Amino acid sequence: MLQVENLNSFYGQSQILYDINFELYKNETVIVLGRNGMGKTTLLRSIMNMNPPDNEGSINFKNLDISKFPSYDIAKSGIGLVPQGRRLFPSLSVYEHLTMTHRKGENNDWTPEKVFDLFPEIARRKNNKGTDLSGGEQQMLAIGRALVTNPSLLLLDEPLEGLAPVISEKVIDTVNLLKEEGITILWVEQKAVFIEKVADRVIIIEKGEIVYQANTQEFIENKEVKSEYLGV
Amino acid sequence: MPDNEDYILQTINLSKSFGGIKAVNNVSFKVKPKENLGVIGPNGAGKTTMFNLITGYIPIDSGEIIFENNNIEKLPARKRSLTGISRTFQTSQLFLDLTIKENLFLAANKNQNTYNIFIPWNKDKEKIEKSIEIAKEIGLYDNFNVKAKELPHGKRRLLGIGQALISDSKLLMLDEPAAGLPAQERNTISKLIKKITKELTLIIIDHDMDIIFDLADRVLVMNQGEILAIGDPEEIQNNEEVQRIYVGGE
Amino acid sequence: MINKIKNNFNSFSFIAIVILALFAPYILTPFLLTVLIRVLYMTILTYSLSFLAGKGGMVSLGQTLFFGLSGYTLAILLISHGFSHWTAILAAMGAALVGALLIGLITIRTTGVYFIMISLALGQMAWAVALQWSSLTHGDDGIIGIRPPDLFGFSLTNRVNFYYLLLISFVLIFLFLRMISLSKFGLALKAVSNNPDKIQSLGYNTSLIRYISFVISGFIAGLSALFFVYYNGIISPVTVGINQAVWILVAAILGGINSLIGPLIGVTAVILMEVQLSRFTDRYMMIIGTVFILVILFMPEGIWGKIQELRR
Amino acid sequence: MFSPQVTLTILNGLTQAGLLFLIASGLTLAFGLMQVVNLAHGAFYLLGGFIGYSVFRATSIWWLAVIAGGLGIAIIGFFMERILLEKIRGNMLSETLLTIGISTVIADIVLFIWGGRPLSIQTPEFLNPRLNIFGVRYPGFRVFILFLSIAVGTILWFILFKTQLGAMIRAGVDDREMVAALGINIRKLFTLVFLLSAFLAGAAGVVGGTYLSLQIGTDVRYLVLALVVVIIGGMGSVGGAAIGALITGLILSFSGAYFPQLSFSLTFAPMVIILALKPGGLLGRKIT
Amino acid sequence: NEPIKIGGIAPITGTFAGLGSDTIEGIRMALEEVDYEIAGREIELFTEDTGGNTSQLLSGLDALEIRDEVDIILGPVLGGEGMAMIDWASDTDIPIIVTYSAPEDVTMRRAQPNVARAGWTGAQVMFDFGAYVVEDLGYNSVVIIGQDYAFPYNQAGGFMKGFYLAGGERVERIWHPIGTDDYSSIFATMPLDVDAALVITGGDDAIRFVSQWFDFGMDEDLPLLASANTVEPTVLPEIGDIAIGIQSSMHFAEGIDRPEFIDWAERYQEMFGKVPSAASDHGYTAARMALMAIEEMEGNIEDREEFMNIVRATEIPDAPRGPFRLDEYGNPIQNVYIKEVREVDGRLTNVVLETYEDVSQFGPFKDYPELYMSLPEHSASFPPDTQEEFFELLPEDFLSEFGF
Ligand SMILES: Nc1ncnc2c1ncn2[C@@H]1O[C@H](COP(=O)(O)OP(=O)(O)OP(=O)(O)O)[C@@H](O)[C@H]1O
Ligand SMILES: Nc1ncnc2c1ncn2[C@@H]1O[C@H](COP(=O)(O)OP(=O)(O)OP(=O)(O)O)[C@@H](O)[C@H]1O
Ligand SMILES: [Mg+2]
Ligand SMILES: [Mg+2]
Repeated sequence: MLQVENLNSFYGQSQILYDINFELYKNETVIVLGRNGMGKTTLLRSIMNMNPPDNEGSINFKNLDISKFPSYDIAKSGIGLVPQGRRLFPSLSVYEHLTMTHRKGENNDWTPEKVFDLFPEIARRKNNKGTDLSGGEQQMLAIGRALVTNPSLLLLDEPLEGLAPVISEKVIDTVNLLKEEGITILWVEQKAVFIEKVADRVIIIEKGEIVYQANTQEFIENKEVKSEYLGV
Repeated sequence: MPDNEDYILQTINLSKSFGGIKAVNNVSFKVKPKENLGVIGPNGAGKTTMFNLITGYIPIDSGEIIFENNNIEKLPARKRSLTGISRTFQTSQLFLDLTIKENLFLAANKNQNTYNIFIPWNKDKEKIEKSIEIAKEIGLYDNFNVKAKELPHGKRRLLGIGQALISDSKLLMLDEPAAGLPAQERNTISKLIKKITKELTLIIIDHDMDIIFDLADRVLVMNQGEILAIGDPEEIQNNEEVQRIYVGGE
Repeated sequence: MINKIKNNFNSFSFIAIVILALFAPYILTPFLLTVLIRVLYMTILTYSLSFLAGKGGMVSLGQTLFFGLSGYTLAILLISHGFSHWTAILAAMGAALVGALLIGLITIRTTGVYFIMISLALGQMAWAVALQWSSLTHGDDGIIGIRPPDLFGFSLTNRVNFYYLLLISFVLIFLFLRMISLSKFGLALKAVSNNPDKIQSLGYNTSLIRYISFVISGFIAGLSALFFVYYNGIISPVTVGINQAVWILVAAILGGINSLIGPLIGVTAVILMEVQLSRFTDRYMMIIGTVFILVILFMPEGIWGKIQELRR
Repeated sequence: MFSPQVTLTILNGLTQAGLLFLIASGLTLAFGLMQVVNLAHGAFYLLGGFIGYSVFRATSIWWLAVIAGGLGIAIIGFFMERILLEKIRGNMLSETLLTIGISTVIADIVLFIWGGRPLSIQTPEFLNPRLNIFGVRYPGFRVFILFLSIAVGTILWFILFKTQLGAMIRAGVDDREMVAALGINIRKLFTLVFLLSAFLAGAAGVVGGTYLSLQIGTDVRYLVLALVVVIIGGMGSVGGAAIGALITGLILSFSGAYFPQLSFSLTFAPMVIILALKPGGLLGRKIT
Repeated sequence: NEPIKIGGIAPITGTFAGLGSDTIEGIRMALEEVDYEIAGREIELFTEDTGGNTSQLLSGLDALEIRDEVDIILGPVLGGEGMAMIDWASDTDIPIIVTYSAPEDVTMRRAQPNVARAGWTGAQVMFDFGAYVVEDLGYNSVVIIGQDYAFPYNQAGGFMKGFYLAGGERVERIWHPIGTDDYSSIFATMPLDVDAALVITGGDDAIRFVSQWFDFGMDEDLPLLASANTVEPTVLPEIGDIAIGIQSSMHFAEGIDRPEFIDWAERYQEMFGKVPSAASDHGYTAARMALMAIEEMEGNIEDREEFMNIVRATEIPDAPRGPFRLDEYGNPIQNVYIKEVREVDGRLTNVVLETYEDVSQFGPFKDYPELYMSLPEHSASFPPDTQEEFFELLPEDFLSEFGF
């Protein structure tokens, strides 16, 4: 589905990512772990070819090298992003956030209505400005906004940030639901709390390099790795 | 409890919200002279905002800031800087089109004689000397006449710290000085900071626990705009709440 | 060390140019002398912009406002009210100064593109007043018949005498601006335009620094108007209109806005282009416009910037 | 209610505001999304008017002239955006200076093609009945301009606030990068908005050329008035442009009637006051 | 034999580019008629653009005189340019023949020996119009609406002098800034207790004024008279059919019914593809004046004083616009035409209604130039508002000549 090869990323002069190589198979959920500032967000920005950073290396999505595509073409080819910090549009209402980007996908069809069914909390505030919502609600909207583009690969950047435990549970459930629908998921996270509930595999990034890759089971059992890289 | 006189900086119920977000909420703490205070907390906890409030970079909503027994919360940023507070920025803030020399000189000069147009700044020997000295200290003397934009990221960070150091401050506030740097440069910075903080007070934000626990006498943990805990490093390291919120893990 | 040589190189070439300029009336044809006179006073006007834009990051399309304030004050006092030259000159400079002090209060509140727009609008306001308040300004015709005074027994009606006075003033202004740019103030001003937040956090008063430089620049624009009006004997709305404002901007950008040599080169280039091109084609504005576009696209530092880049 | 003179002056203020809005809305729209202050906007107005003039001479169909003026400029806008501005995208200052160069060239092209004589487009008979409003004679074409500008304003409002495209544009103003990351072709969006802005300027040139006239120099006048309108209303805000146009139109009209010698200069007064109190303009975002 | 160099200076770019290019075309036409050669010497034309900007005018004049070393300068075109030029001319002896530029002082209070004029003064073409309005149209009071600067003052002044001396009684004046977009507020305040309105304007202002006059139905209240520039052939098609019937006066009209004129206009149309304007004529006439003088001196024009004497003695009975000679100040004595806009062969044309011959720049004062020049210069408020006040300034023996 997605192959990242020899990816190096730079913010101006400073290199953030070093020789990143990994692969994502269809319909799996992979969690990227790493502490603050290790380059996780940068990895997602590189995949979307957002500028900065500047990238070297190749990124193949559905057997197409997308590393030189502008980010809107990457998004159109079927990658959805839920960015860190949500980045909602202050000028748009909740409903507009969902209608603006709604487009049909290959096999799934998320509509604004379906998003509202999933998150009734925001359905009630349909006509409010997106940024008037509470942090948790904003996060739901950001997820919804990515869903209506009906991506086949969904990139999540710390989607649980600022969410109450119940909502977090709900997001996790949603992700599992999406997985059932055949969506592939790359999820960036700092904490390793809920991994066994969703992830098929785990990747750990430390200071811009991939230092560990394994399936979830192995990771959970590997106390050493956890304490070394995640301070647990 | 020691008397107020014993503190160099004190905040009382400091608050700031952006729209609906309470970025800093009723924050009160005190810092003793020559103390090193580390500040940690999850992303968006309000650390940088707190720095901005103390340095006057953004206006406060309510509360008090007392520096050396004077209320400074009403002063504009540049006046606060003149009282002896200096800082670095999370994303490095330099005069990119100016040389290292000029960058350091401006910091050393601190608005003295700015309006005397008759004397070339190059003639201010004392401050030039000082700039040279600091440049050597941070290892940038070789690049003394190079424009800051030509420096790599790590050296830019060093320059930012150099600017904070040179400006003769009593209170130095560093916002993630080591972020985005490889281990070796982190060490340099850490050492440099250690060396200079013997004479002055330091408040430092960083996500790198090694640096924080190495440098700090006390650690303040913020979460969702509030102080979650404050105490000496061991105490904080063993605080379960902090572990859960910040460090992560089961 | 390298810097020292470079600085000295600049001073040497400056002194060489000044010496050449001293003999200009004997070297140049009379026509080229008139061209040189225009180059000098237009460069002074262009300095008022390049100082503000190059050092302070404030690109102004309103420098003509101060030019007009000074020029019209001079002309009105001399022609309509029969004041003496010295009173009129003092009043003209006073008008430019007071104008800059007042207008500066508004303009320094804005930066970047906003500053351009507002300065453009204010400059146009000056043009409108000059055009429409005809009981004072004689409308579109402008005020004519201004004759320069005698100075120490030298008649300034004589081109050569006028040239020497202008040259002296030019050198003084050049040295003054150079002094500023070498001073702490100049350094701070550069820093203000480079990173206003940072310089503020170092304890500098950014607003005051910008304000003072705005006033200095307005004053210099006013000064250039004195030479313009005395040399041409006339001031009219077109001389404070947008074309003039754009003209000096084009010259400054073309030559290189970041130095003192650049504007001199730029003004010379534009005047020579006008003088030469207009002999062959009526479409010279199109050519100058196109050159300007190309410079912005491919040579943003201007001719002098390019020269220095090559020298390095 | 009012004396005939005051009634007339108010009516004129409103029609002037109508024309100003047509011009300024395009300027503010392009600025909002692209952060480009298009100082060639006045030249667009002028050239659009001249293109419309030629089309009207050839066909005598006024509507066609308006559309042709708009489209002609839109095409020029397309090349300008795609070829020139694109090269230095992100450097706001250079982009702005570039538009100055472009306006110089356009003004000279106009001179070359149409000569320096002032021109005017005949008001179509059917749009210009003599009306009697509140007891004053008033030309119908001016009332038409007023309605036209209200219609354009409404259409812009509808596009911006009621359509998916409008949502994209507003979102683009907020956060370009995120809009791109959601799969919206921001390049195309930029070009589209710039085209719309250019179209409005060109078409306004034809409308203005009909009840006023066209002449080298008109470009600067209307550029400056449009800037004043936009500065008052707030850069990037179409609603602000409407308010700014209203204020400026009324001042132009009243000062023209009562202080003719200062009529143009007085239009700058509200701008100065508003800048002093609210540097971002009435409905603008805060300047950062 | 070195070529003779002729310099032409005019606004070729900017707002007044139309007038400028017409002027230069007129000059070219005259030179082409002689194939750029006269009295055995080749002729070279150098042109400079003023951009409508007086300082550019001065540097252009410098360029022509010192760089190109021309022998004769033809121009300038605009009023303000004329006044700036006369200052410049007083410092040199180069022969200058003024084309379209019309301030009267250029050939009056500030006349220079090296300057002559091929065109007109603003007042010159209005004196008889003032008289005509009283005598033929029977109007005794008029409101003048004019652009607020020297040229319209001068035209109004000429009109009023002729008007009062023919028995007209009262004139009201409304001055508005150049570039006024909207005249309706002026219409709203206009006095309606007068017999007629006279508008003195030109260029794009003229188009707007006349259109709005009819748009706002002012034609129902007052008859409209116009200065020549208001309805000159370049703006007439832009104003459109509403202009039909408007009367004005000038020393030039595209409908002049003289064979010389018709022939000339046709040739101009052929060469440049457009109807000639007064500016075209003045460029043409100025060049012809120069050519005639060169011919008379057999090409040896190095004696500038002599050259000017000959220029000043120019007489062209068959000039396109009518018989033409210069007065002692160097300004033409020529026909002035009262004309009316009519549709001729589907084209709007100023048709001549009446011809006043041998009109001098002093008009009714032609035998009293000293008296004329001792009166104040024309301004926003001179001549005064009424005949009575004006006559107080004039000596009785002068007035008695007019039957007062
Ligand atoms: N100018 C602003 N406008 C609106 N919200 C802001 C602004 N600045 C900060 N915030 C919000 O305030 C909160 C605290 O931000 P702050 O930058 O202080 O966090 P921090 O603790 O420094 O985080 P990090 O570790 O990521 O630097 C965040 O939710 C942030 O989004
Ligand atoms: N625009 C930028 N310019 C320069 N450096 C940057 C920029 N953005 C991020 N960085 C640096 O790149 C490094 C990696 O940042 P990134 O945001 O990818 O981290 P992260 O792993 O997502 O952290 P977090 O858990 O805090 O979100 C950090 O050190 C950061 O300081
Ligand atoms: Mg991140
Ligand atoms: Mg922070």
